[in-house]
Amino acid sequence: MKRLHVLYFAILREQRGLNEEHVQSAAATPAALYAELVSRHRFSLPQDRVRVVVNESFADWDSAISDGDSIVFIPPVAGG
Amino acid sequence: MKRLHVLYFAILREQRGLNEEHVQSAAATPAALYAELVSRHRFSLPQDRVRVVVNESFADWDSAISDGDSIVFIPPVAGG
Amino acid sequence: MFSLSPSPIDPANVMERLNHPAAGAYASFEGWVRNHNEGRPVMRLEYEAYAPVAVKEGELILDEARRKFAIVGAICIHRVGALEIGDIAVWVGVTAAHRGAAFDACRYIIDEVKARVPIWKKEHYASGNSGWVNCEAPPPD
Amino acid sequence: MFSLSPSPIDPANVMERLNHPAAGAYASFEGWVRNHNEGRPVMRLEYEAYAPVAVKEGELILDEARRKFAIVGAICIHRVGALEIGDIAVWVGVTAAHRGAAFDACRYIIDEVKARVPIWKKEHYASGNSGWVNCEAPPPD
Repeated sequence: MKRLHVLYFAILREQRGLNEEHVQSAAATPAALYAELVSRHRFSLPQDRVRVVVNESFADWDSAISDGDSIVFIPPVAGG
Repeated sequence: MKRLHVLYFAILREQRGLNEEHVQSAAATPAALYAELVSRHRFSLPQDRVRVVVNESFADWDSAISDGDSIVFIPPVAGG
Repeated sequence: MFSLSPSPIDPANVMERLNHPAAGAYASFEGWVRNHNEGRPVMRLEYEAYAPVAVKEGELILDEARRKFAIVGAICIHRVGALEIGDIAVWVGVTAAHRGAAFDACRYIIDEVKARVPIWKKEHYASGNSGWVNCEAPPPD
Repeated sequence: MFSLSPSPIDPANVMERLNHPAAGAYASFEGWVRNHNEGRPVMRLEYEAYAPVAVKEGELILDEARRKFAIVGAICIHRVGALEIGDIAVWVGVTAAHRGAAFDACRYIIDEVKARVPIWKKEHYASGNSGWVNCEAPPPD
């Protein structure tokens, strides 16, 4: 099991009811972790509308994640 | 003979040494008038680099001009 | 320079940093909070950013603009927090020797910022409802 | 509204006239007096206009922009008289509901103003020479 630091923004923050949390997970990739969190928290956004940031850099959904990583799921942005 | 009011701007003003003058001419068109003035004052700009304004509206070189008209030859512009 | 601002943006003040004797063209863009969006009356809105990554991505976009276009300087500032109708949500200023590069870079920057920088907008409607723009409905096409 | 200004242009002041609750995008352009042109150091310059026709042609260009693009408002001001390095020679401000129209109209206006409005520029070079831009040499191509 890995201990992951997950931050939530915008609609995901509201749906989770938290800005951040530490998650214990066996997920090997951001995709696996997001699937786990979607099923646990009923997030409305499917993975194909979300990007993922690992340790403050955009990352592939199937990259490897490690114990202690900081993970942020990025809902569709709307700056400007 | 027509009495025409001619205004000069920019390089034409400097080459003529006047802001404006009244010109007596038999010229039937702006093109004829410009040719007359070029030969008289050695303007450096050929007609194909100049536009003409008659009575404060852009006009064709071969339009008819009338006694009392105000005529302005427009050197290449450089606003902005 | 890309930055996030919790207080109102003052373009007249910021653009002084772009003064340069070789700059002949200055193009700028401001996004203002409108009183409607897709037909719904909007009363106010909030911008939320993932700050460290927003700044990093914003700086990356400005670097890309400097590489792609012959510009002298470029700055972008995005508001965060609660905004009212008419407030400046985002400001982009670009200088160049010639206007083509200034316009092209300014547009590139705002297009990329809107598409890529992790900033979210929650609109509060006259109806009392609210929603995260782009997040609530299916994608537009 | 198109106007000629014998005194310095203050965009922050003028653009207040463009405020409108339906305007979500503001694009602007400023032409600044550069310290060089085509490789020659420039010390200062003069703009001369044929005022009644310059204003009429400028207004026509703004009308064209309003017909071609979905904009809310547009203003252009051009300086006349003696200018120093760094002065604003021309300012264009455009508002629209969306940024595409604001950028396109702003660029259309400055392009057309430069091509059509009877305003002339005399540059004074570091060498002591001076010249009317576009008037002295053969056309550029």
